[in-house]
This record gives sequence, structure tokens and C-alpha cells, in this order.
Amino acid sequence: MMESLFYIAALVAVMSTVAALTRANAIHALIYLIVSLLAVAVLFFLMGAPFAAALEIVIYAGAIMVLFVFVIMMLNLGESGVAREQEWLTPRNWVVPGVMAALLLLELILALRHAPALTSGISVDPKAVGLTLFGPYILAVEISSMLLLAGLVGAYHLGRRFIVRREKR
Amino acid sequence: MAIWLIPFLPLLSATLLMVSTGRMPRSLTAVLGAGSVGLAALLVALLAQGFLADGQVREVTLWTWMAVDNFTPRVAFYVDGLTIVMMSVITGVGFLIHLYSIEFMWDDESLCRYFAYMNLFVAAMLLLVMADNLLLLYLGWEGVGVCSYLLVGFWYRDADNGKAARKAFVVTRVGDTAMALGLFLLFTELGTLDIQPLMVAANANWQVGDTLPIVATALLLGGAVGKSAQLPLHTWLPDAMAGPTPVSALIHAATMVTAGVYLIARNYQLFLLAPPTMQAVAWIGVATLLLAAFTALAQHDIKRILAYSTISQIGYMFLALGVGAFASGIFHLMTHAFFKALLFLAAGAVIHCLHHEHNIFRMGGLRTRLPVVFWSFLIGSAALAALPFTSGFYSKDAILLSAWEQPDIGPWLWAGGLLGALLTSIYSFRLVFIVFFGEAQTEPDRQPGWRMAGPLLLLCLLSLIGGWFALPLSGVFPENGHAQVNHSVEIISIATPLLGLLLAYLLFLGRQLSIDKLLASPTGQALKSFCLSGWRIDNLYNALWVRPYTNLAHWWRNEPIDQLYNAVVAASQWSHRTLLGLQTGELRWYATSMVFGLVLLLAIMLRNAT
Amino acid sequence: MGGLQIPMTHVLLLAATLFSCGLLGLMLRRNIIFMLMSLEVMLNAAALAFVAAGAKWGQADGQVIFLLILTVAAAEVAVGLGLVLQIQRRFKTLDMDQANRLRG
Amino acid sequence: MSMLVLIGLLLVGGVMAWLAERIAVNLSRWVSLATVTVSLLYLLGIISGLPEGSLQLTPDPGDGSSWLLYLHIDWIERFGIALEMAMDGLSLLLVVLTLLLGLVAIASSWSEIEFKQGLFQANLLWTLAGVCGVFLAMDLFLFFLFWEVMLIPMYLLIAIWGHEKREYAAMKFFIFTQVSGLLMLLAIVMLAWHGQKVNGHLSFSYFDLLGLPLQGRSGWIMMLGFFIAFTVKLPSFPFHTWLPDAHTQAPTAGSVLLAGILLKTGAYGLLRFCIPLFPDLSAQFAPVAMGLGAAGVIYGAVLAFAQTDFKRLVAYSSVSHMGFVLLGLYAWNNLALQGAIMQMVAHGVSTAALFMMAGALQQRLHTRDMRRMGGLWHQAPRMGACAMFFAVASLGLPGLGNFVAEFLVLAGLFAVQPWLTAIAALGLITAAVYSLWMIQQTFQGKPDEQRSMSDFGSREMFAMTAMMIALVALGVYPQPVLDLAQPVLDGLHGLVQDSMLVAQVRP
Repeated sequence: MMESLFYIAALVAVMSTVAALTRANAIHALIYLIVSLLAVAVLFFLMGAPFAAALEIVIYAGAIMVLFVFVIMMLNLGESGVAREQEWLTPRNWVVPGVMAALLLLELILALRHAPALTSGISVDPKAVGLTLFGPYILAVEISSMLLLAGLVGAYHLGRRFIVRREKR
Repeated sequence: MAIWLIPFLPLLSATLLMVSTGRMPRSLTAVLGAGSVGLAALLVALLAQGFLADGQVREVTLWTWMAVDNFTPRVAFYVDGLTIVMMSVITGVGFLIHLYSIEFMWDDESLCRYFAYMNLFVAAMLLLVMADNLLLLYLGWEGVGVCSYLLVGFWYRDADNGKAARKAFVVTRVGDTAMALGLFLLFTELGTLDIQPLMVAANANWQVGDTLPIVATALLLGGAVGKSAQLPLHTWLPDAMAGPTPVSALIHAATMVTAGVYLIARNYQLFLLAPPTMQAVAWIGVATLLLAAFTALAQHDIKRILAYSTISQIGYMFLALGVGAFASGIFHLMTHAFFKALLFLAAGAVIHCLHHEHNIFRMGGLRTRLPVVFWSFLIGSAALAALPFTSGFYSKDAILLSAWEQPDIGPWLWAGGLLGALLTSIYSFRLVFIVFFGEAQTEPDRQPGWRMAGPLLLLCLLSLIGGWFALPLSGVFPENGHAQVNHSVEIISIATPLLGLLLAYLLFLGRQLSIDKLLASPTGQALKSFCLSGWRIDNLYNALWVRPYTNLAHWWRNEPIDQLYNAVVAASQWSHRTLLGLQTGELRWYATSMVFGLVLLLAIMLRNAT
Repeated sequence: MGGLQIPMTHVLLLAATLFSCGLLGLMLRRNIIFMLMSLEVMLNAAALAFVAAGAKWGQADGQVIFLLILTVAAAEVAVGLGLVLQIQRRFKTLDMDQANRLRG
Repeated sequence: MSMLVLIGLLLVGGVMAWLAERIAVNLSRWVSLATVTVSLLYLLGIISGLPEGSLQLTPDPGDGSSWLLYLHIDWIERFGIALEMAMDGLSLLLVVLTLLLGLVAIASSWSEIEFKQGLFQANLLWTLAGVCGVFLAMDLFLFFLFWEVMLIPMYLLIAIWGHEKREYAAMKFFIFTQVSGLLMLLAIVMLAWHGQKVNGHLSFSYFDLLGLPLQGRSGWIMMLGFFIAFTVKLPSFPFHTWLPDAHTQAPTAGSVLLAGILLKTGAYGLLRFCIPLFPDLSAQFAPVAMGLGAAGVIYGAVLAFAQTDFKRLVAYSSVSHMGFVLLGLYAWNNLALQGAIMQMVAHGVSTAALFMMAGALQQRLHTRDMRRMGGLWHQAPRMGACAMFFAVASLGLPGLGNFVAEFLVLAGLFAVQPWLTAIAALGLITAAVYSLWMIQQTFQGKPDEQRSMSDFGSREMFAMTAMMIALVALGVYPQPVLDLAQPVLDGLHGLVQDSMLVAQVRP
């Protein structure tokens, strides 16, 4: 039962991802992407990582995707954008990326054929994650805080000028 | 008495004049310019008097110029009879020409510059003749060359003058370079450049007819030929007439151009070791004197006629040197300095009084209008043509006699010299008859003043009596006594110039003989223009040297070597452009190429893993 | 103990598939927003692989790395979307094939 | 220690000149002038403080402590690198020349530079410091360091204050010198490694590396590494092509420094390092080197004649003149070597003056194209006289320094290679052609009556007169320079007397 749940979720993830990347309408694509993320969250939970599953939903599917929504709304792409996207998705454009991606997948499959048998099935609770995070990985935490700060400053800088210009007009 | 003062005085005056840069009053400039040379002349006279009294060679060492190993040329002077003669000519004639220049150049804005150059020239020329070693001689040698360049191009506004000046310098420089190589050879082989020790060493180490002295003297001869405007480096002298006339008188007639003669005479012991070179000297002399005389016949610029006659007369001096009659050569050098300076100065007076007219066919009838100039010119021409009892007669006669006595080739040399004498007489009296007789074409607008007339009269006197001077050369050159005087030869020598005079009279004044018809024929025309252009030697040199050189320079202007480096640059730029094509700026292209790399990398890893 | 045990091969193959899909999207789409989305998919796939590895050994390290990837993704999206706004303002398009100059 | 102080003075002076600009715009040039003057006085003070007669002593080329000044401070002991500097008569001569021409360069840039004066003067002084270092360093690593130090400020001088094609010229200069410098570095490292095999310890000291048995392919590679580095700097045909561009585009002071001093570092390097370190190989290589020298003499002269740009003409004349240096060095007898050293000094002065002339003309006429000049004598007789003087100096008029140099070189060369001497002597003729053509095109000919142009002022006239006096002094009494170099040459002769290079003039 649980195992079939895993495969169903995996199927959902792959299909919704493919759908997300082939939609012409950005909002549709975004919705599919959220579905894919939720499916991955299910996978996380099934693999015994409830904390990761929660974060996947809250931050990925929640916060980050909302950012996308905001930006898409601000840009106000509209119907013409959709038409143009459709135009760009003609089969001719598929050839090179498709072949490349397929080759890569093939190689990955070949490489991963002999992976170790099974996952342990042990569930790692948030406490253990927290202890590890602020134990051996403290430096990484510091670095990621720096990274976030840089992202903050960068986003503020880039976005502010956009907004200020708009207001001037 | 301080011998070093003699070249130093003009040098000092030249420096002062240069430093003043024309802010000095004109009268002071003139006094300084002429006075310094006059003072030097006075000192030379005193020196000569002393020398004639005791016959002592005077040697003065000022300082050692440089000392590297055994190469120790000194700044030192060596004054013997030959030097005294040369110094007397340089300062004496030089002073007269300076005096004359004051009036001639008075109206020129650059009087100061003129006198500075002239004084510098006198100083350099004195150094040349007084030098104790060949390196110092070379200093004077090049120094006079530069002064000649500066003075020929004195009127710098006309580009033609500049061209003539450059030609003069570069052509003589060709000879100078040969001479420099000669100096290297002499030093390498004999270990010294001091003239007297050099002669001793040469006689000690070399036999007559050895290769080395022949090569060395040939190289020195190159220098002499260049400076003295002999074949094949004579082409610069006619063009050098672009300078002010007193310059032509001093540099291009009386002194500098005879430096080559001096050089050979000074090193005669070396030349005696190389009979082939001596023969070459003689033949060069004969060839040059004939070529120049023929050319002079066809010219119509008064100064060019005199220039070619100078070339021709120096040819006689070379002939004298070549047959071993060194004293006669120097004697002719002196008399030539007198009468050629006289001729140039008289020509200068004509030009000065006729609004800078140079063409003899636009002169005429000046006999009554410029009497002083006429008589000067007449006397000068007589001496040039070697009419009996003028100074030129004695010196030229001695040369011809020496040539005749030469074994084997003697008669040929003599005949060449004689033909030259005939031609000399014809062209000089052609000049006199056309300029001073006949119809007046241009009216003179002034008469020469005392500063011009005075030097003329003095030089007239010298041209007339110069033949009776006894030069103190006995201690310098070996005696070659005229054992038997061949009277028929003597008589022919005397008669030839008179015949030339007669021919000239018949052709150009009396018009009993006419060559108009001959000249009008195509052959005559061609011959005339051939002679007028100096036997087309200029054209030959242009085609042979000047044009290839300028073409080469033009061809190389863009640096063939740099093109090589540019090829490297082009190759790297090409690869840059090619690789630049990969950088399209399109994100998708980058992503795809990254994936391609990834695929490739994985493939390699997979292959290695299995 | 007693949790679900899944063959590692399958999880990793899933991650590989998702990653390939993301790459496909990145290469295929010209709209910068879709490219960013593809990037998210790829990051997510990587995260999945890490979590799976963590699950294999029953250690927390996999989830820690997932957290770090999350922060990277957040920062990347923040800056990336800021850039999207700028690109739209400067080029009046989101087509990355047209915005191919460093100097706008 | 005093040598370090000297270089330090120049470096610090540069910084001060840079800062002085903030106090007053024109202060930096005064600071710079004062720095060089003080350095010069300091150097002369040291020299006068030496024991009596030490200038006449022959220094042992293999032992720095027998030189006039010697300094050894350990630096990077692990690699045997030390702050090792020494001064003999040759270095002294060149350092004095450097500082004097530094003064000339400052004078020539006095009113020319307006943009960032402070930085300009700083670069000038740093270049001088680098050059002094090159002339004094006896540790090959230190030598290479200074070699680079003098390069970068020079690059900046051209690239920032140059004329219209300055970037191109500066880059070309940089690439040529840098590539050749790297070749030298390679050679230095190989040499030190070789020295370690022979001596048993790693050392970059010149004194330790002298007299190594170097043969075969690696020997040739090392020798050529040095040779190419130095002949690029010299510059010799066919590595000279950076020079016309760099000279033409550099500001006047830059050209003065380049021609006056930087080129001499190449000659110095050949004389100090390349030949003594590889005597046998150099002897085998000498015909090629001399051939290159003769080719440079002729080629430079022909190209100088072809130019229309005043500065380019002077630059090519440098190529021609430095050919004589190469000839003299590889003829390797006392006459020729003395001639080469003399040529370094005399060419430094005469070419510096000609570049000043070019700078003055450009400042007044805003062009270097000689076709647009002509008849300038009318407006500027003093300039004309100076130009004439230096033109005849560069064509080798006896009585001036260049003649002594060329004559000695050729006289020495004649004993070794008479035919090559004849070819090189053609350079005397071609020099006359281009020098006089230059004068003709600029100062002679028909003047443009509309043109108004100021003649030399007293400051310029002072600099020119000083250089004229220097050239005349070198020309009529070169003995002080010869005496200074003679002990050094004696030492070098002792060092390479076994090789076949020695071809003494027959007595």
C-alpha cells in the first residue's frame, strides 16, 4: 500500500513537471509546478523525512512559488504572451534539447543501475535535523545566511529601481 | 708662440657669433668674423717667418684625445713646410675672402650666421692641415664637410640649395667612409694613427707593392676623391655653387676641395709603397681634368664654369701626385688657390653688381662698366689658362714636365694634361670674351666698394707673382730633380694655352670661326646637352643609387619586419573571432553547451567505470 | 524502525528524470520565467537525491543539505525575479534570445 | 646600504610627488626635480667618500666585495635569493647617466603634462628607480624584479599620457618586453638550477653563477633567453618594431627615458650577464649577433629616411645607433667595448635632445608630421641651431660624443670582422642621409609666413645647452668615461680570456 503510494506520487511528480514545463500560460505552468513540489513533499514524507516534507510545502510550494505569482502578475503578460509561447514551442525547437536531455537521462540510468538496494526506512525527526544543522554544519548555516543576505540586498536593489521608475511615470 | 691659437681664434670667434645669435651689431659681427681670421693670418705669417729662419718642425701636444689600449690619438699639431704652405693659403686667402664677404653679404639678414660658419670652417680646415694624427685630421676633414654643407645651404629658404648642400655632404661622406675604413685598416695593421710614426711603421713593415698598403691607400684615395671632387665622386661640386659666392671661393675652390691633395701629399710615403694606387691617382687626375674641361666648355652659368674648372685643376694636382711630383702638386694647389679665389671673387662681384645674374649670355660688355672686375678676371683667367709668366704657368708646366718624365705611361698622361690645358684656355677665355666684351645685356647697378676691390687687387698680384714663390717643401718631399729639360716638350707646353686663347678669340669674339652649324645639327645638340649635364653622370647616379635607395625606403616604410609580428597578431585575432562565435550571449545556447559538456563528461566517466 | 523501504535505484532514477526534465525545460524555453521554473525543478531534483541518500543511512545530513539547497533556491529566485523585472524594463521582452548583450 | 637608499629615495620621492599634487597642482614637478637632484647629490657624495684611487682598481668580476659598493642581505634563503647589489665603474656611469637624463626628462615635461601631473611624475621616478635597480642588482632574481619594475611605470607613461595611438603602442611595448622578459626568467631559473647541480646549493647570485660550464642545447636555450630579452630591449633588428611605436606615442619625457636609459639596460645586460655568463656560447654566437647589429644599423637608417613623422625618424635612428652597440659588444675587444659604452652615453644624450626637440615642435605646432613643417629656422633660429647640432651629432660628426663611440666600435670591429665593418660603415653614409633630410624638412625650405611660433625659452635653452656641452665634452675629451669603464672591462677580459672571443688588436 505505502509502496504504491510512493510510485503514484513519483508518477504525479514527473507528469506534473513535464506539464509545467510545456505549458504556454505561465500561471498554468506554475500550478503544475506546485503540484510537482507537493508530490515531492509526499515522497520526502514517505522516505522518513517529515521535516523536509514540511519545509518543501511551506517554503517551496508556498513562499517561493508565491514570489513567482507576484512577478507574473506584476509583468502582466496577458494573452499575447501565451500565443507567443505557443509559437516558441514548435516541434523543431524540441529536437536538440530533447536529444540532449534524453542522452543525459540515459547516461544517468546507466550510472545508477547499481545503486545500493534499499533505503533504511528510519525516520529522522526535526530534532535530529536541528542538532546536525547547528552542530557540524554550523559553518554552512552561516554561509547560507550570508547568501540570503546577499540575495536580499540584490533583490531589493534590482526591484527597487523597477518600482521607483514605475512610480515616476 | 702659441701655435694652438691659430685654429683657436676662428673657433672662438665662431662660438661667440653663434652664442650671440645675431643680437650683436652688424659692424661688430663683421669685425669679429674677419678680424679673427686676419689675426690668425698674422700669426701664421709670424710662424712662417720663424720656420723659414730655422727650418724646425714644430710639434705641439695639447692633450690626449682618448686612450684605449694602444689607441692614443692626441690633440696635437705638427707644423712642417707643407703645413705652413697650407696654413698660409687658408688664412691668407681666407682673410681676403672674409674681408670681401663683409661687403658682399652686408645686406643679408643672417650676416652673423654666415661669419660663424665661415670662421668655423677656417678653424676646421686649420685643424685638418695641422693635425699630427689621422684621427684629428679626420675631425677637421668632417668639420669642413659640415661647414660646407651649412654654407652651401646657407640660403635655406630655397629647397634646391638644401638639396645641393645635402648632395655635397652625402657624396663626400661616401668618400669619408672609405677613408675611415682606411684608418681602421692602418690602425689595425700598424697600431698607430700618428702620421710620422705611421710612415716609419709602414716603411718598416711593408714592401713596395704589398697588398695591404695598396688597399689602405686605395681607401684613403676614396676619401681624397670625395673631398676633392674627382671622378667618380665629383658630382657634388657644381651643385655646391648654390652657396654664396665667397663660400665657393673659399671652400669650393681655394681650400677644402684641395684637402684630398693635402691628404695624399701628407701620406705620400704610404702611397709610394703602392704603385698601383699612384697610377690610379694619376689616371683619375687625367680623366677628371679632361671630363671637367669638356663639361666647362658647354656651361652657361658663370659659377658652374668655374666649378668645373676647379674640378679640372684639381685633376692636375692629382696628376702631379700620381706621378710623384708632390711639390709640384702643392705648388699648383697654392697658385690655384690664388687665381681661383680671384676668379670666384670677381665672378661674385659681377653677380653682386648685376642683380644676382648667373647666366653669362645675359652679361656682356662689362669691360668698360666694371673695369676693376674685368682686369681681375682677365688676370685670373690668364693664370688659369697658364699663359706664360703667370703663376699658373709655372705650376702647371712643372706638372706636365713631371708627367712626361714618367716611365711608360708618361707621354699619355702628358698628352691628356696638354689637351686639358688647351681646353682650359678655350673655356676660360670664352668666359672672358662673352662676359666682358660684346654687347651689354644687363646694366650693373653698383660698383664694387673697397672691401671687394681690395681683396681682388691683392689676389691679382698674387696670381701674377705667385709663380716665383719658393715653397719650403724641400724637407717634406723627396727631391726629384729635373735632370734634363726637354725643350720641345717645354715649347709645346707654352704654346698650347696660347693656341687655346687664339681659338677662343676666333670662336667667341672675332667670330671668324663658327661652330653654330655644328651645334645646330642633331649630333651637336646631343653632344652639347651631354656636356651641359656633365656627361649625364648625375642621371647615372640617380638611377644607380639615389632612386633605388628612395624606392627601397619607400617600400620598407611599412616595416616588413613588423608585418611578421602583425601576422602573429592577425592569427590570434582570427582565433579570437572564431571562438567569439561561441559566445552568443544566449542563455539557452550556454545551457545547451553545458549539457553537452556534461553528457560528454558522463560518457567518459561511464566508459572508464566499466 | 519499520518505516517504508524503497529501492534506492528508483528514487535516484526519479531524481534523474526530474533533473532531465528541468534541463529540457531550460534548453527549450525562451521565456526567462520558465527558465527560472526549470531551474527550480532541477534544484528540487537534486534535493530529492540528497534526501534519499539521507534516508538510505538514516542520518539527518541529507535533510540538512536539503535545507541549504532551499536557501540557495530562495536566494536565487529572489535575485532572479529581480532580474526578470529589470529585463522586462530594459528590453521590453522576456525573450532571452533577444537579450543577449551584457551591456543593455 | 647606500644603493638601497638611492632606490628607496626615488621610490619614496615618487609617492611624495604623487601626493604633492593634492597640495598644489604644480608642486609635484618640483618634488620630482628635488628628488632626482637629491639622489644625484647623494650618489656623488657616496662616490667622493670612497677611498682614493678605488675608481681605478680593477674589480674582480667574480667577487662583489671587491667592487666599489657591495650589499648582501639574505632575502628568500630557501631559494638562495638575496638582496645582492654591487656597483662598479660601469654601473656608476650608467646610474649617473640615468639620473642626469631623469633631470632632462623632468625638464622636458615641465609644461607639457597637465593631466594628473602627480601620477606622471611618480611614474617617472619609479621608472628611474627600476632602471637604477637594474644597473645595480647582482642577484638574477632581483635583477628580473627590477627589470619588471621599470617596465610597468613606463607602460603607464605611454598608455596614459601618450599621443593618439597610445594604447596600441603601450600594449606593443608591454607585450614585446614582457614576452622577452619571461624568456629571461626561464633562462634565469634554468641557470640557477644548473648552478645548483654544479655548486651544490641553489643561488641566484651572479657571482655564484659565473663560470659555470654551459654547453649543449640547454646552454643555448639559456643564452638565447638572455640574448633575446636584452636585444628586444636594446632593441636590435629584428626585435625592434615596438620601439618606433612606443617612442612616437610616448610623451616627451617618456621618449627621453626610453631612448636615453631603458635601451641602455639591454646593452648593459648583454655586457654584464649574457656574454660573461656564457663566454663560449657567445663566442660561437658572435657572428650572428654582429650580423644582426650590422643589419640593424642599415635597416634603421633606411627606415629613418622613409619616415615623415619626426619622432619616428628619431626612433629609427636609435635602432641604427644601437646596432653599433651590439656590434661593439660582440666584437669583444677593448676598443669596441669602450666604443659601445661610449655609444650608450652619447646616444643617450643626443637622442634625448632630439626627442625634446620633437616634443617642443609638437607642443608648438601640434603635429609631428614633417611634411607640414619647413622653414622653421625663420621663426625659431635657436631651435634650428639646436636641431642642427644634434642632427650632426647623430650622424657622427667628429668632435662630438657619438663619433668617438662609432669610431671606437668600428675600429675595434675591424680587427675582428673587416667586411662586416665595411657594411656597418655604410651606416655613416645613411645616417647623413636621414639626419640631413630631417633638418631639410623641418627647419629649412620655404617658411610659412603665416605661422607664428615661439622659439626656445630660457628653460629649454638651458637643457639644450647642457646637453650640447656634454656632447662636445664627450667628443673632445672622453677620457673620464673611458677611465671609468676601463677597470671593469679589464676584469671582464680576465674572465673570458680563455674563450675564443678575445681578438685583441695586433700591436
